Amino acid sequence: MNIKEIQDLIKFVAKSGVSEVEIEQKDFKIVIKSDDKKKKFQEQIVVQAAAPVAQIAAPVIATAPVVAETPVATSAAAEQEEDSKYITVKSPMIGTFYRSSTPEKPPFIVVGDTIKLGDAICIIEAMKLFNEIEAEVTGKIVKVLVDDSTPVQYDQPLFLVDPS
Amino acid sequence: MNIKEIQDLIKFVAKSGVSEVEIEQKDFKIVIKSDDKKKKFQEQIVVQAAAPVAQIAAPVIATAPVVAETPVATSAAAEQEEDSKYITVKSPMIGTFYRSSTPEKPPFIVVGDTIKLGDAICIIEAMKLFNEIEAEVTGKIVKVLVDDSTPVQYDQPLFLVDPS
Amino acid sequence: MFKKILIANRGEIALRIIRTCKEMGIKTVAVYSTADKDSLPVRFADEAVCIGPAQSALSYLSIPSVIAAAEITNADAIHPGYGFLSENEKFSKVCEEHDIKFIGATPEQIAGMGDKANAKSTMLKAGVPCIPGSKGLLKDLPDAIKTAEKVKYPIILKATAGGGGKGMRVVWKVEDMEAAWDATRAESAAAFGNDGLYMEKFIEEPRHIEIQVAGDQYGNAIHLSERDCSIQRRHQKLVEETPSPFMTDALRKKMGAAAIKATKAVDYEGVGTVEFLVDKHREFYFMEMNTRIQVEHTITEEVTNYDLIKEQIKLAAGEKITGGNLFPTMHAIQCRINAEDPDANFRPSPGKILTYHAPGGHGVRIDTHVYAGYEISPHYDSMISKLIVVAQTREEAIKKMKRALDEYIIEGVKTTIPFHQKLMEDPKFIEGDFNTSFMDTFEY
Amino acid sequence: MFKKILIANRGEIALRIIRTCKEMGIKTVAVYSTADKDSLPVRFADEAVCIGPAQSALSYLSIPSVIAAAEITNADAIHPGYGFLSENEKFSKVCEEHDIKFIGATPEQIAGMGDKANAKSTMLKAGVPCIPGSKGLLKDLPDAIKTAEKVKYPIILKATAGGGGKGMRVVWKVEDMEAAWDATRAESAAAFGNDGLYMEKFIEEPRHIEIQVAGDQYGNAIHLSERDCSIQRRHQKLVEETPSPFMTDALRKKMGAAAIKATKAVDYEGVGTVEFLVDKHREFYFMEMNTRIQVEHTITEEVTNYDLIKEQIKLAAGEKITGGNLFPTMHAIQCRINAEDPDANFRPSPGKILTYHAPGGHGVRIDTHVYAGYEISPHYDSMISKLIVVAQTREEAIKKMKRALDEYIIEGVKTTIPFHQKLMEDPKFIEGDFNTSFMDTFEY
Repeated sequence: MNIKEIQDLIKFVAKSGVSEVEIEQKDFKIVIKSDDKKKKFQEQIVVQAAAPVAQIAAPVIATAPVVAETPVATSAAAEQEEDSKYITVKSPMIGTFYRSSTPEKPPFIVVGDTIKLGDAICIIEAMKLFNEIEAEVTGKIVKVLVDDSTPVQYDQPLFLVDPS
Repeated sequence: MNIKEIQDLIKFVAKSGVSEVEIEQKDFKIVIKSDDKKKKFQEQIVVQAAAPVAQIAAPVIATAPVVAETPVATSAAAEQEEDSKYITVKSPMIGTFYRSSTPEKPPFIVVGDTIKLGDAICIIEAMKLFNEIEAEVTGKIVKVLVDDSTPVQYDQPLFLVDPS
Repeated sequence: MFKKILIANRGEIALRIIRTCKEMGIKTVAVYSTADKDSLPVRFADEAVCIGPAQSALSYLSIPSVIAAAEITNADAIHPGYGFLSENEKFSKVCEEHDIKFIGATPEQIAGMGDKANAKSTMLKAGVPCIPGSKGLLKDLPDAIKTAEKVKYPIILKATAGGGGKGMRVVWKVEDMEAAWDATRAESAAAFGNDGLYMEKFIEEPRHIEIQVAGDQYGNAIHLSERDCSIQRRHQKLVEETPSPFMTDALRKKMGAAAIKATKAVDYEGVGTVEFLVDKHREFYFMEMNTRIQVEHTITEEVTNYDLIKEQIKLAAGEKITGGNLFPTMHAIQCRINAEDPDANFRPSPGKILTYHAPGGHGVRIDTHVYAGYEISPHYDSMISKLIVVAQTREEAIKKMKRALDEYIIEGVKTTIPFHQKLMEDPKFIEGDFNTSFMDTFEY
Repeated sequence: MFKKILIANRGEIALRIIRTCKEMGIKTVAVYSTADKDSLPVRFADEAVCIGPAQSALSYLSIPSVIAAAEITNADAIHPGYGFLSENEKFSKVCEEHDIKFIGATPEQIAGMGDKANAKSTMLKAGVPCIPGSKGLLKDLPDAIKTAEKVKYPIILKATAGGGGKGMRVVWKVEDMEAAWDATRAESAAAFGNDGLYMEKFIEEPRHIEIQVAGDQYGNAIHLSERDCSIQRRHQKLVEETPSPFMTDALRKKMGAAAIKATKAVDYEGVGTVEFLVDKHREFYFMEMNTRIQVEHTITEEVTNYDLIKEQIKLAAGEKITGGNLFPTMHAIQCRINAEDPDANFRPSPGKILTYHAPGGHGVRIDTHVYAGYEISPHYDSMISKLIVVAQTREEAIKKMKRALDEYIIEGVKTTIPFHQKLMEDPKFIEGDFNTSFMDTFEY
């Protein structure tokens, strides 16, 4: 296999939706694992969207959100009620959430850190563009609601901050 | 014109919906006026049914009656509320309402009369059958809600009776 | 053409007829029982008259009330829809006497087709194949063997007093006849106290396939091809489609010709349906003729592009048939959506509809009288909607039906939507491999 | 075939695309702004991803957001619907770069057709008639007279700086040219401070008639006949129909051939529309080509029985066109139902829909994303539903449309239903006697 063929194979596996491919030839072996983050996100969404219409008891064509939030966001929302003194920092864009600027570097912020306006708090990548997200509040990080390298939707809660 | 032709013509005029036809020939003249009662009933109904959908402000596909009652019945219903001590005698069938057994005879009952169970109170004609309607309440006639020789629907209010 | 048609019916078919009348510029009168006063036909008709209480016998089935309503509104024709008075010989006659055009069969045609024995002899005379069998009771075993030879095996022996699947036995060859004869007689005597037996041809894997016909007042008749209504539960049709997945061009030609013979044999006027049973060898047998519009006329409309109610009214008004037979160019399926609980043996589920959202888009048609807030009355049948799809192929039609069923949201009452969703996934159904006993084994 | 299509749109067209994908067995991803989170596309798609706030620029028009959504959901194709990014050259290019199939035109095709001058010269080269006129500004009166001779009278003189109906003058014969020239120049100089004039052929009683086309990746192209979209208000189409009441077989043949030339001239892939102006002499002139699905594709579907979204997806996936041109066998009309108040100069009327009841029955189709309880957002266009009818003749279709409009009940917001009801009663409309200036004089 030349490099082009390998690239094509990787692309193919990535699109295929399978989680792992292992090929062993006489003097060549390749293992391709598909991107975990993508799979996870998909599963999350599929679970929500697959709830059959017929099982929904309340009038469904109403104003209640029907798909909207990810489980992460939902549980965050629940906790948020308990912790209503905290501020939720939401994602300003859709993309992939990174806690540090490169995998080798430490996260921008961890629980317990104090942030102030303008501090870099994470990176969201869309179309190969790495967008540094800055804090718009001041306070102490209480919780990080999204795992590193996870896709996030617009408006999805990322951090809980204690402004007091 | 022979008698058959005249009959056919009368039938035709009755069906046509016009109110009057006058034909004059050399030694023959005929005037046919269409049945007033029918026309009146039709107009009543048409007025109700013709109210355009768009003009109805409240949610229309709801449980409120949309055509149902004739104007007579509606005003009767309104008065009925004022006079809630009275009983409304309703038509047990669809047909034409007559107050007397033949046009020459006086009405079965007039306002002020006292009726008791089983008294003949009116006749309703359907398919050439003259059905004598009997009182199912006892009391004094307060009001006659329908004109003589008028079509009535099932359940349409006919009389107001004071049972006290 | 008629000036004003009174619709002696309720529900979706009353609305269906009003729609066509509106498109034809004909005034309409809706008659209704007190239970239906908030219904759409009452709302959309030009006039509406209350004719009686909720019980059908005192309203929709009351001939004097319906006629009185026609008289006081000056209607010059009555459309009976299906059910109720649609195949009532007396009603057709009373309309005639009152000089009101009954949009349906004449009293003679209804009488001729309503009586089974009469209908069968008319059909045999006209050369329409009927299910062969013994003339009345069989005398003895030799009589049974002789009759079976004529009828041709397989045959079925049936107890004249039988019912509920008891007292009947299928016989496949003459060698088995004696044993079957003795066993069935003994069983019948024991079960019903009557050992009289008769014989019929046994129909193998029967399909219910009907042919839509139309006849005018001048002796012309055409057919509009078939509808397959084999998916039935307790003789109630659940799903209908056209063309039948079992149909061949040759069979359609033969059945169409037979249906036209049947139509002409009674000088039939209007639209009607000739119902046949078709066995696995594609032999077909006359069952009965329905002298009215059918619930499932819709799928024929979708594949021929003709409005059958319109054609029916035109024929009643004396118009001539000018065209020829019509053949399906597309594939249409109808699911009857009933207010029934498929999880509880299809128990009726009357009540108020709280949420209603209908599917839409290309090739999807809904015929219904219900809406959000509508109260489904326990007084009438449980069909609340007909969902019809049309597509270029059967495969596409099934996929479209699945998509449409997924979009269809009715809350407040149980409906048969989940049953239809399951049916559309069934491999046998998808293959078109089914007959009238399909529902005996279908696992919902 | 694609495994998963992301729909980069909202409203009825997003739902329309999801429906076809479901019928094709393709998974769908809906992207939505926060304003649309309760919408039907979000509900009925297999997956749904929020891509931004209500403002289109930050959601439906944000290329990075849409691409990011496709990447994290592993969609292998994007359907852009109409509007938004559907004719965005850059978006088509970015999709290509990200190895996501854009279900629409290539960047080159969009660029070629998006630039008017470029498109016109391509069309002229291909032999497609365009509106003749001067090449740029006219030098002087003799130049004007010479150009008019080539263009053929009537012509229209237009101020290069003009607008709003000012600085233009129709000239019917050469004798009137000098006076017109002087007057228009003077007027332009006075009104705009610029007396530059150019010339175009004057189109008498123009009709907007467009031809639906389809092209595959192998150079094949067909046309699917015309749609008449002459009933417009401020260049917004209100009603569309096919066939055009103005069409003749000969004209359809000529326009169809021209549309195919246009399609082949740019090696067009997918479905598209070639828009023409047709004058009262049935001369036609290329206006522009829309390289996407149109709002009014529905009526073509109804008269050809093809699902155009399905065909579009198949073409994008590399399938070949095998059939020939398609011609209407029925007559279809579409009314766009907008949340606008026709009594207040068609002012938008956003708000919550309180009651919703859709018409149904034979030949009636509804494409909508709204329902009872739906909040019509002020952020997007006001079209809330497309009501489509199909019948055997134009006369029947108009009557059916009237019937369907009468049944259509939307409460809580003002809609254009009453406008359409009035239009369907208009003698000129009923006669088919209308052109693009119809709405200038139509009295609602």
